[in-house]
Amino acid sequence: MTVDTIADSEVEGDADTGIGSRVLLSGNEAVARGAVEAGVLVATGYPGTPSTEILESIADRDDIDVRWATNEKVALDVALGASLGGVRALATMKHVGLNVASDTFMTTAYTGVGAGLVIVTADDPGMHSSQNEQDNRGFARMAGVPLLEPADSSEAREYTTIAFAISEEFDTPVLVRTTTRVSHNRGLVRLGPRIEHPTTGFTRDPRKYVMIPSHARLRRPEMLKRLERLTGYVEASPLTVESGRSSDIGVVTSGIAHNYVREALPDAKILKLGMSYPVPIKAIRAFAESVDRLLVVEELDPYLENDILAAGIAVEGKAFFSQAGELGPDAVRRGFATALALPDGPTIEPAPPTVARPPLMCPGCPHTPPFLALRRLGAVVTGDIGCYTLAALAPLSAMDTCVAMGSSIGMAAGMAASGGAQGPVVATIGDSTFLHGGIPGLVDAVYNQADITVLILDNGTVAMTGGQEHPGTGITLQESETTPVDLLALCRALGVDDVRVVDPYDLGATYGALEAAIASPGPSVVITNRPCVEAPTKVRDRPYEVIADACTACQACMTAGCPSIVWSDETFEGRRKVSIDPITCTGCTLCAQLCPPLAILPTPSSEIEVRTGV
Amino acid sequence: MSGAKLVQGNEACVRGALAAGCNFYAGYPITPSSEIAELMVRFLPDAGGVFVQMEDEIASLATVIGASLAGSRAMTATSGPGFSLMQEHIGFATMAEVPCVVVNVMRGGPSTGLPTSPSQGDVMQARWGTHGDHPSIVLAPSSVGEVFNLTVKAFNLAERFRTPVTLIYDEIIGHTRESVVFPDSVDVISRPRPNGDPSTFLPKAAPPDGVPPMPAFGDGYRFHVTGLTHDERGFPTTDPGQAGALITRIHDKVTNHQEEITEIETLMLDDAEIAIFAYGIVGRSAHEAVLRAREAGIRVGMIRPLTLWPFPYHQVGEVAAQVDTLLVAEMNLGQLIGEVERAAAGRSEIVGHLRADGEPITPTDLVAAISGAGAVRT
Amino acid sequence: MSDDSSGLLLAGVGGQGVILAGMIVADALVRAGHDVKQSEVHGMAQRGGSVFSHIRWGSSVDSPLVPLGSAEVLAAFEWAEALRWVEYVREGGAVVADLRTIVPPGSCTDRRSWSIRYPDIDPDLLGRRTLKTRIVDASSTAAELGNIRAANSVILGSVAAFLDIEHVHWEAAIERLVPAGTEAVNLTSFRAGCEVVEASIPPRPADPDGFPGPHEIDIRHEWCKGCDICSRVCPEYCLEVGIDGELALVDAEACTGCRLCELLCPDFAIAVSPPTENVSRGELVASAGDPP
Amino acid sequence: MDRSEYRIAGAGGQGVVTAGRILAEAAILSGAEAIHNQVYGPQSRGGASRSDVVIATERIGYPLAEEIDLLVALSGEACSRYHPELADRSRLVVDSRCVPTDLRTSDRPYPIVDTARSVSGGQLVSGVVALGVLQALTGVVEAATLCRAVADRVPTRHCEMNLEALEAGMRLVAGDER
Amino acid sequence: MTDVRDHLREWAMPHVLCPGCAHGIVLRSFLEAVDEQEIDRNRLAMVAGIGCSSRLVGYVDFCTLHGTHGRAPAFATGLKMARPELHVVVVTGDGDGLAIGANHLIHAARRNIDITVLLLNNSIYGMTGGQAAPTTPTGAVASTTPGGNTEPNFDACKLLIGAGASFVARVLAANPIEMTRVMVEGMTHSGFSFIEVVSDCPEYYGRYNGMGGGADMLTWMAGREVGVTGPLSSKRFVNHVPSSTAPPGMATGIIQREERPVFTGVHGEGSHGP
Repeated sequence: MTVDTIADSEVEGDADTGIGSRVLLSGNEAVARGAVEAGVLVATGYPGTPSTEILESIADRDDIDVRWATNEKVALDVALGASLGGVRALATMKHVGLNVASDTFMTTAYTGVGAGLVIVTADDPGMHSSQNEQDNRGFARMAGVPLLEPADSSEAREYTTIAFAISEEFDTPVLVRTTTRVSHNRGLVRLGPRIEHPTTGFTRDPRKYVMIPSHARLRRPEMLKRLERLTGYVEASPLTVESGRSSDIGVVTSGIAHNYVREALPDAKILKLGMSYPVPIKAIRAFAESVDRLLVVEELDPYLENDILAAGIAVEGKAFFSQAGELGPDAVRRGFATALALPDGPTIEPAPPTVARPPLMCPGCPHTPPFLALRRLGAVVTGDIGCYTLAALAPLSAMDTCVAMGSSIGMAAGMAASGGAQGPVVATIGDSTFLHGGIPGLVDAVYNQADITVLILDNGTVAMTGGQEHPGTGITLQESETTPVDLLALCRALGVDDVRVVDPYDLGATYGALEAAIASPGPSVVITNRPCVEAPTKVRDRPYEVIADACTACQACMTAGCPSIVWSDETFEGRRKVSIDPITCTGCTLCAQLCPPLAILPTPSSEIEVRTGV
Repeated sequence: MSGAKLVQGNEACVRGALAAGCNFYAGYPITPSSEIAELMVRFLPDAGGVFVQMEDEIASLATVIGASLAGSRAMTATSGPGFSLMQEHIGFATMAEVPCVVVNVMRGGPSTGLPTSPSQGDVMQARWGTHGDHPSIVLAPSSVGEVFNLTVKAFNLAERFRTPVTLIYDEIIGHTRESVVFPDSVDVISRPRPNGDPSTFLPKAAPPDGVPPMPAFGDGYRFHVTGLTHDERGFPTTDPGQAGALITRIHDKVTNHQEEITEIETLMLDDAEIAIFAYGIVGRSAHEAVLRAREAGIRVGMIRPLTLWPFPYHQVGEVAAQVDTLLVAEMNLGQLIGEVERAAAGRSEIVGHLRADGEPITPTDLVAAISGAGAVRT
Repeated sequence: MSDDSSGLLLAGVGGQGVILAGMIVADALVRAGHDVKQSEVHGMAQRGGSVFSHIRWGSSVDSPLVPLGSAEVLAAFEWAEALRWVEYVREGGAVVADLRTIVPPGSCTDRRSWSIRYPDIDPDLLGRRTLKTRIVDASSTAAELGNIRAANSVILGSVAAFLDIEHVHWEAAIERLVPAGTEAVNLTSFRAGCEVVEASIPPRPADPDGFPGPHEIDIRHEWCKGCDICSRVCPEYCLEVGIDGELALVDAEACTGCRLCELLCPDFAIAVSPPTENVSRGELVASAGDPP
Repeated sequence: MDRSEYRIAGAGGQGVVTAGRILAEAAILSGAEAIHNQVYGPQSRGGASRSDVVIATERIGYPLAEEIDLLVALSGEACSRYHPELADRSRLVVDSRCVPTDLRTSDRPYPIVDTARSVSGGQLVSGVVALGVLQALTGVVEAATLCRAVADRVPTRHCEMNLEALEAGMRLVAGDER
Repeated sequence: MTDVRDHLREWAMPHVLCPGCAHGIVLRSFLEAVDEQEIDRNRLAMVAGIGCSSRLVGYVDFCTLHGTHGRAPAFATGLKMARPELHVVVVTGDGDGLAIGANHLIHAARRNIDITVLLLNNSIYGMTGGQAAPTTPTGAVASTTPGGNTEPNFDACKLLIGAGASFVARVLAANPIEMTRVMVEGMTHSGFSFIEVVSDCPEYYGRYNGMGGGADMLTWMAGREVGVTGPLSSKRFVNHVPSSTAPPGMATGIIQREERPVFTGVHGEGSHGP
């Protein structure tokens, strides 16, 4: 969403630009807005929930180079290069994306920046859409990079602009950490003007930018000196805010946790750390002295708590507030109640039992048939990050591992080398994930002649995060055409002799291709080639229907786990027949292919056409 | 002559078939046999039978076999080109032991040859036309009246021995109208039927005479019929012992009953120095020729097999032992003459009078031949 | 908690448009002059999972999340989701629940009892607290008005009945945020929702009462040629052909008696027959346990 | 053995086959043995057609005509084809329209086809007219027996016309002899 | 529930067909159809020609005739005319029925004799070792078309409709239940009924054309029936699909059904043979 499109919801402010108006923005949109206002000229990143919308929300700006990078490390490299080239640059990623980028990230703290460089890490406490819930505040400490933690959309905009300023003032990259609740929260944001920061140009300085050991040894002390200056800054920073009057309890907190605390203890004294690395120990000590009892409320790790304790200040935290999972108003309230800082709240009648609703592969998802085939083939499947990870769940139950972006191929090679797999070893990886982190794995498989099959599930988009373009799609984030990576040619060029492309909607062909690829020695690649049915365009054909009279309730279709297929109230020999929800069915034909009595047919308007093969 | 009618040879065949209880006919038109089909469709329905004109001769005999398996007494008729096509199923009927009658009204060949001219060129094909080792029963009438009789006999032999029987005569006999007196009734022999428990029925288990009882489809016996070499259960086998036993039995059931099958006519052989061996239409010429030659004082006789196959080696051999010369007259370039030579085994001189030009061998021709043979003798 | 902050919860299933509805509510609240925070979940959870949108408003809102037992209104686009989120509704609050049932495939996996694990549509299940409940049939209403996809606007209309926001704000928000071209039908649907009458709750059909039980699978190994068709077609993965080509029954209990293996065995090597003794259905439902 | 052979030859459509059958059947009716033979195949379709009848008092050995006693030729083609085969003692009756140049004195032309036309309006009964001529010339069968054979053979509705044709044929000979 | 195996000549089993050959599935479905109609075994005659499909009749405890190559419809014609009360079913293959025996097949159809023909189409000559048949698709590999078949192939159902068959249907071996249903319809149809069963030959056709084993071919068959590339075909990427894996949709089900006078042969009045 852009400022332009929300302008008509303005409450006040400039009617044309929206400047000065307060608009509802998500945290991600607000970060982007902050970057825009800060005069960012290059913004890049790799899609990952909950960070994805940051770049998307400014992709239509023609005054900014907004682009998807192949992966987060590349994104940070691009942003760093831009920064060294003299323009303000933004790199965005989800928390685990920073793992990928960390190689560059750790060293940026040594090189420093040219123009302002801000890295956004969107953490996912509660793991709404992630494989772990690592607390990326630790990265700031490890790298020695300042860390800002906005608590809502308004702060997200503001802190981003501040981050650029800090970056340039201290010659350092700045890490802005959001969490899912900040990124995907909408709140009112007052828009400010964009301040242009024309390029300052690149200044040759090998001692600063060429990190050979001899240079790096010189930069390490520079970095430590900078940290000292930053510590001085944060102690006196307006980002460190004290509020509240009641001194019975004082709470140190940061980010979204602050809002929960404020709501739970409206009157308590709270020290909110807008910048949480370096930790302003002096300010905390002073605050501690002003209250009777000091508590720290933070999501995930006892990051502040340990620092405060290390400084010899008495503080309580993780004793009451869980280190696992997301905080929320109820969890925070319960924590304070446990800490006897609040009375027990009223008992809430618990929700009645209802059905579990785990996420599922979409109706018509072209990833489903290959996994049906893999299960039938008895393959040991090393999975990867993407929608297809859902194939691990019943009824497909066809994935055995999922660790990190691009891990599938290397893990498959290792699994094959172990000799411990009970069946053929197949790595499954999406098109974008393959380009992100899979290629080196495949190179390794070729190099070491791993006897594995790599199934590249090419659906032409980054589906999990909502359908972003990537280097294989031929379109950039800003919707210009570009050269798409030819996966088939790429795999061949990497040295895979046995590469085959198959239509995943043709279950028989898919099975056959996988079976043949598995049978061929050494590394082989099967590429499926149907687009995601949800994005970038919704793929819909005539829905299919179950001819109830012909249905024999064998449940063969149910093995695909398609959400559009459910049991009906009719039965056959005591078993439930099935029915198809015509609203969600995409007409992919998979269930019809699975149906032994061929009781699943296109809805009547197309029946004649297909049945007679005209 | 009381009750005599002018009847065509092909019609006599139809009347013989009906007298023999034929109730199924399938065929394909071909000169000079077509009248059989045309008359069958006129007479068969009234006799409670079924007629069908098939798409070709292959199908015709297949259909006949199918009907026979369903219990019908079934036949088909054709001429040389169609007979060639029927060889496939003559073999099948032989192997599967399905009674049926095939009439071949011979015309000149090979191939389409001489469609409306007589010939005796199919007699060896009638013996060996289908592939593999197999017996053959082939009857050859020489007059319209004999067509009737041998048609009856063909049905009876087919049923008696569960095998295809070929009735073979030439265009002249087929088309000639002759005064005939038909008998009021004929003896009809039916195929042996099983009477045991259907559940233990072995369709190809044969009694000592080599002819297994045969139920019809639908009779309550369920069995398998195949052209593959099979065992007593009727099921395919490649076991050499079982295969050999089957082929031998199918062969023996005919050859061991040759006296029941073989029929020959002899004329004036008692003092003959020369004997004419002839069959079919040539038998008529030979008969005439013998009479004429005898008038001229030549001691000549005739032996005429009505059963061409199994070949009457024994009877011909006896004649050969008795006469000096055997004059073999046939309307081909030498087919049965070889069998006569085998039968004679050197005991008499064998002289052929052979013709394959579409014209009949006349009595005049044979008288001349006899004279020539006699001249050689003197 | 801030006294002046109110909460509203929208809940549904991925793909139902919960997020868009949440944006409309938030937009309408902003137009009405409130500070608003709205929180939702993206990513994997949207793949057919439970999707929700918390909306809080007041003069100044801290937490974007609605605390338990504090929401003014819960608008559930799907019945099971109403039950899931009802604990967020305050005493005396309102529940707008659509009749729509989206049965997840996971509720159709108990092939021993053939019982669909899905709660009855019964307002009593919402609990003992005082609630204003309104059961709507938004899909039918929207379909009658011309576009079944405008069902969300019908629900928003029902929600509006419980909130003190002028309709002009609702309609402005709807006009701005719904897909271009659907403004009219969504506005009509919204208005219909404002006046929508309580939907009648359809009776729930009984589960199949005759349960055939685990079937007996007779494999005639001497006829089996190991062609693998049966193991490929078995929906329950009961059969496996080993590396030695020998067919094995690896999960007899899972057999539902569909007979596909029998029907598709070219070698007549498999026969599936009903069990001699039926297990009572009650036992099965009990043994099936709670949903995962 | 008393054996005689007759051949009626003509063009297709002149009724020569029927005529031959009638003659043979008449012979059987009179207690004799008889054989009838005809030409089949393409020749019978519009070309030269032919009926051979062998009549004998005893069983007939050789069934085909070897030495024709009487040939009735109803067309020029038939005449030119079968005339040369005749033995010296053979007699020829030929239709007046196609008398060969080398007609022997013993040979007789009769307007058989014209007679048939005058009786029936067409050629079809030519064969029966020829039968009348043959009977009148040879007496191989009694006239009355021949009439009965005609009546047995031809369709009832044409019986009268055929009998008339037969008689017309006989009259041709009678007239000639007068 | 009766066991269709009761109809088998158990001593003859297992049958000679290759692993994964769907002909056995077809036989099984047929036996289901027999049971459904409660046909007296003694009144059921199965007639076959030569080939893999034709071997099936050897294994069923009916009156069975394993005739000559292509001639089964003619044998069946004789049986049916001679004994109209018999249910006569012909089992033939694509080579048997559409090459050497096509003449008999079309004439039986034309006559509308009351028999049922099951033509098991596996697109190749199986018994003789994988030679091209009249049904081998253009481009497909067989032992006599090593470079791909250059001839067009028959559409058996169209051929039979053209020949006047009063009941024409096509079913897939992958679909035994539909197969049984259509077989019952065909057998109860008064007159000639023709049912093409799309079967498989994993040993030759599947192997030569890289289609995998029996299970793969059944899957492929089902996909071919629904016409995978019909729906969604306009969508992106589909151009990358090799044509061999994108078979055209294929008519299945009952394609032709009409009432016509049934041929019984030329009979005497009130007479039905022996």
